[in-house]
Amino acid sequence: MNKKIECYNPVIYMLRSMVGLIFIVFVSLVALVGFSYYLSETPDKTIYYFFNGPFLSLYDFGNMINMAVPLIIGGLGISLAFRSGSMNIGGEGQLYFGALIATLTVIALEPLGRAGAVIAIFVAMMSSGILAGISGVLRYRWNTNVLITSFLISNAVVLIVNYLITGPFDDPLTNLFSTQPIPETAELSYILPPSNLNTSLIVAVAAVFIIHALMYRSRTGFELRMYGDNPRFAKYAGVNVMYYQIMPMFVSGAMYALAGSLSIFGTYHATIKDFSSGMGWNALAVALIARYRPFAVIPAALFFAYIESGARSAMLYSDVTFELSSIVQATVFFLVSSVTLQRLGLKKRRI
Amino acid sequence: MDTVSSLIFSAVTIMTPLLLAATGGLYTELTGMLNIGIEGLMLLGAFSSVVSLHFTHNIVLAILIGTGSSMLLAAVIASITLYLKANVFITGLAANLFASGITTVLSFHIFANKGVVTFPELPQMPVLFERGTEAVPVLGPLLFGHTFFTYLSFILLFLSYVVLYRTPFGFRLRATGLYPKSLISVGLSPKRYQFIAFLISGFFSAVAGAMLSVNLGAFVPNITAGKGWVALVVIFLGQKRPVGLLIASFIFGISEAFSNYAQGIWHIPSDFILAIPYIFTLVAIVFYSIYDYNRQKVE
Amino acid sequence: MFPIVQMHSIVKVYPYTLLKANDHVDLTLNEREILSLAGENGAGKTTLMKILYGMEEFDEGMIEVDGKKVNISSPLDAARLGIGMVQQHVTLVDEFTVAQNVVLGKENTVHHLLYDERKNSSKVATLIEENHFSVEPDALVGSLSVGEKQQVEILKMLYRDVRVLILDEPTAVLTSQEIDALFSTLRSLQSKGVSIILITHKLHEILEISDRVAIMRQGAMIGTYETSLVDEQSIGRMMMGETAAVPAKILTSIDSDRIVLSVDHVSIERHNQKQPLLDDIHFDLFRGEILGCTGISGNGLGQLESVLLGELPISKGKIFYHDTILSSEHKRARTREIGLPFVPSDRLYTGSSLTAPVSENMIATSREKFFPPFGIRKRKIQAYTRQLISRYKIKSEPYQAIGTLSGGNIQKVILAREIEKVKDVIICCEPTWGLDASSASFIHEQIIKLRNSGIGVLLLSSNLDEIISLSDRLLIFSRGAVVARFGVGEVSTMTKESLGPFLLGKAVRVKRGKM
Amino acid sequence: MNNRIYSVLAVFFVLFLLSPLGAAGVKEEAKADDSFSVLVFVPGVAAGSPPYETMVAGANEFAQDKENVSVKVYEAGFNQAQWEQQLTSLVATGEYDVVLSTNPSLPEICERVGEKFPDQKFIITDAYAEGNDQMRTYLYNQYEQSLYLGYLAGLVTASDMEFANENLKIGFIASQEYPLLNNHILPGFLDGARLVNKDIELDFRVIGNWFDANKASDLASSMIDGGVDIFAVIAGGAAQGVFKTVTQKGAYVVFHDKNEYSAAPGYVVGSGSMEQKKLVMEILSDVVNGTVEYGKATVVGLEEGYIGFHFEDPLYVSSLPQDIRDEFASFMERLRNGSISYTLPVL
Repeated sequence: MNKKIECYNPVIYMLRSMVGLIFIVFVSLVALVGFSYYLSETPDKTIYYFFNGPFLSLYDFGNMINMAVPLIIGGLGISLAFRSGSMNIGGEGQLYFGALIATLTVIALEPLGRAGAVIAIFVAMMSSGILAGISGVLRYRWNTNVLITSFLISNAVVLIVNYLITGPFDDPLTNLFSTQPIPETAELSYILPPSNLNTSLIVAVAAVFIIHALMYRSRTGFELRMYGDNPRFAKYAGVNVMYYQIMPMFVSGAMYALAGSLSIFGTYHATIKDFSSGMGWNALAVALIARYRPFAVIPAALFFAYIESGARSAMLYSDVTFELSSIVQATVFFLVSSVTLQRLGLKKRRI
Repeated sequence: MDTVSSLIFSAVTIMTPLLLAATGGLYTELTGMLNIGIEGLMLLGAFSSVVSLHFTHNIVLAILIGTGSSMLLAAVIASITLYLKANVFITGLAANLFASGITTVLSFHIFANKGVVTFPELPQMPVLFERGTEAVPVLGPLLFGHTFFTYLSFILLFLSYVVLYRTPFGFRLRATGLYPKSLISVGLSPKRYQFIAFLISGFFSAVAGAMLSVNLGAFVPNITAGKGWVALVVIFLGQKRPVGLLIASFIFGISEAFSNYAQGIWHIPSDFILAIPYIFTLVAIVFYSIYDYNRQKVE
Repeated sequence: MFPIVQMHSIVKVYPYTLLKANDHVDLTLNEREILSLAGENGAGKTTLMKILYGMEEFDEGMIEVDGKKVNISSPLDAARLGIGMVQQHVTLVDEFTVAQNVVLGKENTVHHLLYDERKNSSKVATLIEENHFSVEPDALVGSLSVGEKQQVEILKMLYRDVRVLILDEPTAVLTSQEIDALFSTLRSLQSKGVSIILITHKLHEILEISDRVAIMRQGAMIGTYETSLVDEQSIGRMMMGETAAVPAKILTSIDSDRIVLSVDHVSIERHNQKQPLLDDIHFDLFRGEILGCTGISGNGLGQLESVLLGELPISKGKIFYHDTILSSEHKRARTREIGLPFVPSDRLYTGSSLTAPVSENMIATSREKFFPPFGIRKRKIQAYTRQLISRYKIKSEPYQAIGTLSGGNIQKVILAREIEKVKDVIICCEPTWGLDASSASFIHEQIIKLRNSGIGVLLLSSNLDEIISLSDRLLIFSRGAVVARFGVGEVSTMTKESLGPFLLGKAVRVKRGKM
Repeated sequence: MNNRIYSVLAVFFVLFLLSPLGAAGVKEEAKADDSFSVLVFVPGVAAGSPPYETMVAGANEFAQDKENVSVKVYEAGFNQAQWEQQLTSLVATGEYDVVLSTNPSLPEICERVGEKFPDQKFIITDAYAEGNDQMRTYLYNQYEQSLYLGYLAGLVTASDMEFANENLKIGFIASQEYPLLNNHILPGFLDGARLVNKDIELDFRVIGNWFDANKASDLASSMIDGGVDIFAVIAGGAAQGVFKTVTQKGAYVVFHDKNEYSAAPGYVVGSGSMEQKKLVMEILSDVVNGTVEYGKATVVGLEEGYIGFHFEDPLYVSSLPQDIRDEFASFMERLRNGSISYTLPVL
């Protein structure tokens, strides 16, 4: 009868919970190195550029950070949604749709200048929020699976946006499939020229603080986490179920729209066909790696941007193709949602 | 051929890969697992079977390699999902991502070509029972004049019906999806049947993929073009029953054949046509959940 | 008498709660005997049997079958050794026929390939006939009654030629005729050479059917006795141990003007079923009393809790809190929205959030106090939690995840949280289920204290000792209806035995008028 | 048990941190003074796209026997939004004396990249942009090529060849719609066919992407059922599906830009040519000699010899009857010497 109550130490717990994550990152990188040796004739060069490429010039470095910006913003929205049990996986469509709406609105509101840009972002966030919110409403009303509905809606929306970009809203002055460019007054200013890094970075960092405050420093956040941990308990404690089935979907959709519109205002200056492909999924993976903690979203997004821009430099300077990074990302995906691996460092609770 | 016959004929051509992939997906669906990875499994099967056919010139070996590689990927999805307790949706997505990456990478590595790889030396798939096509009005184009794969898909569907509803294995497999504890209570492992179902799904998807590439005598990146997703829709629309799959995949076939035909008349934007399957499924799933919700409420 | 199964010094500790479900338990089952495994709820009977059946891992100990040490890590191993278990909840596929369910995993085939519908069906039919069961082999299981489903479960085991058959509370959901039929089946099985372990906590059943009885209490084995050498009183005493007498203030009368909660002719009807889940339930709760409700599981207590929790809509009637309507026809009760103090029976999944810290669990139902419009009062939460931890003698730190606490401490957190917001009423469901004696008596003291300070307590409990010693008035539920009402002064004269007929629905005692 | 996992992980982690250092010994080869380096920027993937394939081939052949010329081929993939950033990264290295690319949309991208790197020169074929001193563009006269391919298609559909039917219907299958296609290629094709018979109609359909060969096959099949007996195809990899269908159901194909008779022998009855390789090699020699007139844009066509037709292929001879070949040859001759006139539509 030597009952030993395990002492709970938050620091040790946190360190242990990192073990699984490190393992996942590590396995992915091993996969990368392995593939490089198999696929490349100059594997040393490939690996060198994969790891160091993003740091070789200010331009590549700035672009890497810039690549992380939409991932941070989208990842924050997903963290909030997943933390409350709303499995929004329609990010691709929500981001793309939001970007298009922002572009069209800002063009229409050109006379308003900067104010027009702010309104455009707001409108985009509302529209994508509603797009994602539909899944939440369906879940609340008829218990329809959010995972499936958000995905289906998103896929359909991507195709419809494609049509709008190549059809009615195509810019006749360009040979790219793209809308008209946004007015210059709406463009965000660059931070690290000649790279694309722009002031949207500030928005992303601010969003981290706001979402953190919302999730951990407010009653809404408290109830949201309660609902995510155990919906039965939350219901028992009198939490408004409708609100927490719909609101997180709305917020994550709106955050995706923010990510999309800032990419347009800062980087692309027009909605170009397929500009966002993969961003939605990557933001989701970022949130999974960060395990839904807003501050952890930043390093996770940087990690993802690093893999992607590393793969790009390896492609630029060596002989591999860009698909290498999709294999690495697939490996991360495969492992990142595994409960067993996530809890690798945590002991089974026994005497 | 008149318009109706030709529509029916091309509907059957379009439905064949869908039917094959959906039949495979039926196994996973009946064990209660949502197999999102069908698309990736098809793509990998399409690539590996046509490439191995090119190198070995041996159809048996090509089938083995093609189905084998898809089953390997299916085993990876299944083991990570079942034994490492990962979300089946995300592992399925990873499989899709992986398949599209690895086929391009390997095609570049083997043929120094990221795009279309053609194998002009591969023989055309022979067309069977061609004489009957125009002999009988509606049934003719439905039943005659198709390639080996179409008949294979019918045979495999029938076999699957037998396996699922007439063998002990099928009973256990369906019991897994209906009530896994019933297996546990008699000392069988539901996970084992889920794993096997994934392997079978990998096999069927590979055959469906092989049809796309071998028929064409070429591998084109992203050759599956969303057919794996449509196959999932077919499963839901067909109410998870073999006959339902047959009808649902034919509905998809005929609607796409019709939209191809209609494009020449009305110029419907192709993106809208591509979006139809997703909207269709969404509506189907919402209706199903309303039905389910009301049924549970009554009880 | 040859021992067929021996379990030596089995220890099982549940993760998270650290609850010792089995604490060095020994058990011997002889050939051709019916052994009753008796004990209160939460005594560890089911856990022990799940270990024997390979459904639960155990932490220490050893199992021998036929004198040889065996490793049973899954039901598959158990089946190979001839051990079968009929669980409390049916494990049947509703969409399959009886025969298909029975032969699942051990089917007869045509040429080792196809499922042989006719042969399977006829084999099962023979089996049904041999054992005098009433089900049809080709009926769909989904259409069967609970008792018939249980027959199918037993058939499933018989079909596998079990030598050892474990039944987990088989009589809980059966009618008396069904129980008689079951017992005669068990006797005939015994005569065919099957050894049977029967989990139960019903004393008369133990005496009626078993050769020996093994008694467990709070995870420990108290002892195994020849049934002929014990009587109901002695078994009951051993099952419960010596519980400290609760110093209850006996009420002599109730001020009937001070109604706080009123359940007004509430029914829940089921689609296509004659027997309603709740049948015209009608009672008032007054200030300063403990109103006990009890019944065998499956007889309406659980449904009443679900109704009060707002999980189930009611089909008829109304529920009032003072003059506020909480629920009316086809509505769910608004208890949770207005935040009535409520201790749910499912403390792990409804009453707490296992991964969240104690402090967050502590404030979960009184959030508004700690969250101003913007921000959070962290210090206040900490101070409040520490205060309650010390007042309710909870062994934990505020930041500790509540899932790492023992069951008793979790229950104390829930109780503390709910008591702190009591105004004039509290609903407690199974407040001491599965707890050790000291936690239980601490919780009993708290409930009495509440009552004495003029709070109305609605106590839903299937623990008869608890219900008899705490309640001022008592309602007994059977098949969804209230079959007996005992007023002030009457409850203390009752014993567990005298309540028996009411619980089984064999006796009815309903006073006229509102009580 | 746990300790062992930790130590294994720690070792791996250290290895991971060290792995870039291991590769750090790689050094770039020193650049010779008279060397000349060309970046061939492929906006898409080369395989399956005749203009891209021939551009790459031309550049490689040019560099083959010249030790001081190096060529780097970069395939940027189908995501247009990424092209600019990728091109910028490449240009930012400062390693390339000239960027060679092809595609109507490239001038606007190069213009923006050029703003950041004013010394960088760009040469773009298949595009038209005047007045930028960093850029030299050449536009193939695709209207003209479509005109004579359309004329040939008209001759075939009006003929009594085996698979030609009475309907005066010709088909066009494209992957996507884009300005050059809508303004030059399609009108040219129809205009050409109507020079044979002004009642000829065009059935035009879109696949929606560059890879879905099975859909292309279904479309072609549906068009054949609708009376089309000869196709033009601009569909990247998906063209494979059209070849498959015409061989199965019996119809003809005329192909733009590239010799594709062997893709479906006997069914492909005409292949236009785009002398991208020739043009690229000439441009590159101009570049090396320093005789490029930046800022200028030229339209090159049949007369200049940069588009043409593959008459010489035996499969062409065997798949068309003598009279059609004669008539087509005389048409080409008249077109070349200017006796057939047309107005080039605005792009």
